[in-house]
Amino acid sequence: MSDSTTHAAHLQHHFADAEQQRESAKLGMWVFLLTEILLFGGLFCAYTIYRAWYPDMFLNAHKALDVTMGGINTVVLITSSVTMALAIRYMQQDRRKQTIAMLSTTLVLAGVFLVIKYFEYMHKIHLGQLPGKYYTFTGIEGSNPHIFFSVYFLMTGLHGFHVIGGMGAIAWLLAKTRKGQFSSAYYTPIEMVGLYWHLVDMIWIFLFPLLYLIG
Amino acid sequence: MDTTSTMFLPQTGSTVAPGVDALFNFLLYLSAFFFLLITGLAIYFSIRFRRRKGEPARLTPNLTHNTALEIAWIVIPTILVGILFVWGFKGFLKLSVIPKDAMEIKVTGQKWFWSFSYPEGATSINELVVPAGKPIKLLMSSQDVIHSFYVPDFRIKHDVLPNRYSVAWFDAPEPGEHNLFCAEYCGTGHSTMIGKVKVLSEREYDDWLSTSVMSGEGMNPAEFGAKLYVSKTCVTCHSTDGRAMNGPTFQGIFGHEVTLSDGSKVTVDENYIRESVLNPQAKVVMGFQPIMPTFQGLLKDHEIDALIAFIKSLEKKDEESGE
Amino acid sequence: MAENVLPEHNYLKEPKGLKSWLLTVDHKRIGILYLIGISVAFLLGGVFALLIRLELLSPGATIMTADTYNKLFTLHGTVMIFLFIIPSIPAALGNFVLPLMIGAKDVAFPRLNLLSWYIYVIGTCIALTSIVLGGVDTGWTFYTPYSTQTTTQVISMTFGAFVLGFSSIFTGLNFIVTVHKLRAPGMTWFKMPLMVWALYATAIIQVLATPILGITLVLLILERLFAIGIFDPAMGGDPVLYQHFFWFYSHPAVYIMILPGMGIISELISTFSRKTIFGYRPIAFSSVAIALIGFLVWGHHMFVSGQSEVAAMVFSALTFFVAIPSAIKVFNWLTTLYKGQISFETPMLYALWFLCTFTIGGLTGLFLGTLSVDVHLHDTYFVVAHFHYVMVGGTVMALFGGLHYWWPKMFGRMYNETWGRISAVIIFVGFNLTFFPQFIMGSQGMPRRYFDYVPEYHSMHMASTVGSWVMAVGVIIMLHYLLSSLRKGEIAGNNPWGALSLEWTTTSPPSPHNFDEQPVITHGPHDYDKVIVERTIPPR
Amino acid sequence: MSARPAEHTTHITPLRVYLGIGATLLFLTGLTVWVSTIPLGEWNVIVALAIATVKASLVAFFFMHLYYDNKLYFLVFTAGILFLALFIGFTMVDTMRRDDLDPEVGKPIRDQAAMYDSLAAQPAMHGEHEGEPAAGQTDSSATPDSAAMHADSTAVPASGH
Repeated sequence: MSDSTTHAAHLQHHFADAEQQRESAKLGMWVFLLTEILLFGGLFCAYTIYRAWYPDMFLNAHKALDVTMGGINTVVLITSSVTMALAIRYMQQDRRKQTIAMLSTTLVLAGVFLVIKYFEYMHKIHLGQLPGKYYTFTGIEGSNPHIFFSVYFLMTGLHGFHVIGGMGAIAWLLAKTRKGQFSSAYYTPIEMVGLYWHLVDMIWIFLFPLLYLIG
Repeated sequence: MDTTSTMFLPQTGSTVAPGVDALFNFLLYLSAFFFLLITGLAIYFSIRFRRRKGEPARLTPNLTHNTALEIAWIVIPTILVGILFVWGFKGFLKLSVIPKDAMEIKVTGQKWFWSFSYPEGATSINELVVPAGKPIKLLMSSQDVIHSFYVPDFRIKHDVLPNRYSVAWFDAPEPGEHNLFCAEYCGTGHSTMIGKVKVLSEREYDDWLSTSVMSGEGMNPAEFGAKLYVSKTCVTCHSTDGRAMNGPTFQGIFGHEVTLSDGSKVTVDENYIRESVLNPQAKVVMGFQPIMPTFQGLLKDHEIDALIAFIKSLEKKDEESGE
Repeated sequence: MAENVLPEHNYLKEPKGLKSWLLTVDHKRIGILYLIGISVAFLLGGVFALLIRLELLSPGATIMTADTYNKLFTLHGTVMIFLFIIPSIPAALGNFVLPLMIGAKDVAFPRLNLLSWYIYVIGTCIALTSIVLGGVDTGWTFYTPYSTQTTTQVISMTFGAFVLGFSSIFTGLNFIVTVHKLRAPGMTWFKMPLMVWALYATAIIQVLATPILGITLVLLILERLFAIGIFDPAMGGDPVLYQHFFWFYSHPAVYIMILPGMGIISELISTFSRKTIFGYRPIAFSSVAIALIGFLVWGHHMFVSGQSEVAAMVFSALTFFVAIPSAIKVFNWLTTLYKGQISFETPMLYALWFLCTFTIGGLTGLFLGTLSVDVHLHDTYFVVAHFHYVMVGGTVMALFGGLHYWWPKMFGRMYNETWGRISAVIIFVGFNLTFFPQFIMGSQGMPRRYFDYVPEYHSMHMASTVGSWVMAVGVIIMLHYLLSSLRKGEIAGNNPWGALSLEWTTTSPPSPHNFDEQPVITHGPHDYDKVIVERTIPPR
Repeated sequence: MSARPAEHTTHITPLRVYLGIGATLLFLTGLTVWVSTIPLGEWNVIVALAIATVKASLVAFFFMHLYYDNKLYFLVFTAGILFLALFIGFTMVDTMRRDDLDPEVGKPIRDQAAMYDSLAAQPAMHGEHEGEPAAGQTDSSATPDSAAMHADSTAVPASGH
């Protein structure tokens, strides 16, 4: 098998070479992403079923969400995905400074996303547009509008937790990159976090139209 | 129609039961055949090809494929399960499609009893009374958690859901009595949530209807109350001998003070008993869970009076025994 | 003949100290840690089972109240399923043998493997907290709205199961990557032992199904805390939807339990009849087929729940479809015995028990997949008997067989063969005495989860309870001779069974790095038609 | 497109590909917002989901490198989506078809949870905002009491009688 890319410092003893280790990590990450898809999948299922049962209520309730804020957040997340992809690209070319810049931008954009989300949440809390028994708003026609807000908070909340987790991972990458622990020969962790971050983006790409645009 | 029970199946009490049994028995014989075939061959091979004492290890034949055999054991089971599926689905449709002319009885499940209300306005608890030879549609719902209406002799079962109706039907051709079980776990009293289905001849059913609203005529109120105590299922949770069950005992409480779960005290009098029957959650005795369902609509005024008289009578007995 | 001492370099001794065990990343040690965990869970769940059976010895309250009984059957179910049987074969035995069988030094992510054990321990502690706080009485299925209304400790138990799910996911993820990327040179997909195929198929289910359990339990907890209205009918939710969510995980979970057992049986039957596997590829592919089709049959748990008739029809049809690959496996095992050279050591006895009891479990599954018959049998003791014939008669028999088979590899010593056979026979008799009567009372109409019962069913319950005592005696004997073999057992040598898969080419117990040299694959794992390897201890 | 990259060279995506994909994603975001303002009935849902699927595919194929990488990863990814689709699809075979035989079993008995009874009982609270829910509302009179009240209403649904 290969020998040229063997990088002793990062090669664990049970792997034959760096290529095997990298491919294992990548497959492991994809399988992990698969479990993430199915974890969110339960909520997508709940969304679909209740939307089919109560189409009018969903239509009325989704108007309570702010398309502008949701749209800005979509732009922010997509941009952060681009910067994440670029961070990997620069590391492939051993351009560490640019990688640090791109990772920092990604981190900041993630922060912006959460801040906007925070304002949206506060507004909902203020109005009593809350999940389940905490729902006290009276301006939405149709059966059981609290279910829409349960679904909304569950989906965006779970997504928000993933954004926070991603921010932690990116901050960790930044620290390691600064210390010079990555190079074009070994940048697997950046690649893995990148995959995760793109998935978080991808889920939002579906949440935005489902919740904000078509209810 | 042979209605007697077999080793595996209880007696058949409904028109659909023999059809279900036929399929059950087909499955039984099929399973017995395959079980005997597989274990028989396993035992035969084990004896025939056993390694004898002291025999050295040897190479064994390279048998890895046998196209004919493999096709056979894929195709034959496939055909058999195909038959089972179609037969089972047809039977299922029979159980699910309710005859148009069926008489509708409303069934309500709640912790932990069944109540039935009949088209003529009569009601009954834990005893479903139906005329023989007439299709009966059950329109069922639950007051609390999921229950399941199960009459083994009829081979019918259906979950009873809160906030939704579910339906089942049966036609019992012969008069008789059958067990009714709750088959979906529903808590402490799950195994006591059992009742009877009484199948009466058309004439007996009409008689029952006219007298079903037990008037208590010719009985003194306490006697009538004692009957209601059993028939309206107070007995599942309240003892008359001083034991605490899911609810406090009826013995010796009348006229005495009890402590409520919020710490206040109340005297057990006519008003308190009436309130506890109609609005059980209002004043719960300390040490008990607020689990009693309301009997609003299930008990008539004079029936509550009779129950009160019955509880009073337990008080007297207690005093006489000189505790 | 074996040498008289254990090999100097072995994973049990090297490195030394408790800390080296608790921080180990060696898959063999993690396997042993899991083995300890599942043994404790098995004994705990077993005690619950004995108490349940004792209560049912006679009608009415025998030794406990209805509430205690309800908590006991719930705890028996949750402990046996989440703490014992799901991690049993994959995480305990699988962890130990999978890398050895494919000639790898370890699993792909050793630290993740250790993490998954710690998550298992943490999840177990959280779940057991609910016992300390007063127990749970919902049944292991946590059906809403009962689970949102009961005052018992639903949240700690479901949160524990949620955490345990991650342990299962990480094990599955690890196995998938290990099988794809870490096979020794020359170990092609079709040279893998069938046990590896079974573990691979199991891992696929673990990663595909478990996340849905996770989100289901989160929704259930939130339903209890905030009444979010997804599953609770009082808030506009749908309890039948909960059942879909729950069974989308929990039916495939049944295959998480049985598939690795089938893998063990393939190994045992081939080794002890010294025959190459008949239909290697059909068995391998049927494992994967069961794993995938098994996802599409969950609705057969809901035939009388109020789901639509057309859904019932679809699920019934697919249920029959999944019966075919199981049947193929049984016929292949049977044919493997033909013209073999069969010996009957303890592991093989368990394999034969499996053939008998799993066949009964599988055939009675046909009754339950048949729509009209299931309406009568659903939620009766017939179902209880059916799944115990699959779970105990299938998985646990396979686990016991596998445990005896790899015991000398794990610890380097043999257990007492005579006691092994005696206890195997006792367990088989006790098992059938416990559960066969349950088929009869079930089809006679005895509903499950009943604290009390009408007198018609008394004799069947009595037989069943006596059977549970017989089984307990068998298990106690087994525990005793297995534990005492750790110190006194005869030295086993590398290959006490004369088996051909790779794990038998290394020392017993293996060295910390499994193989001193990169293993070379010279023959398939079941090539008993080409190769004879002498046993390191003579057959009895 | 190479089905499998050479053993140890990693694919470096050109910068213009990343930027081009990014721009396309932003354009599609604008497009889907715009389309959602045009009433197309059922087609709104279909168009929105179609655009989202295109966007997600672009992310997966280019940002996540599925286009260049080992096909196995693509298989893993699609398996996730396939099984999710099966989960939702089979569940809907039940939830959408319950009233096939009996119309009365299809719908819940009460289509509003019990808590709305007490919400309706305090109409003064939000009454003036009815019909314009998203308008920047300033007063919130959701009292903690009312929330607690709902918590208690274990809500026994309407009786079958």
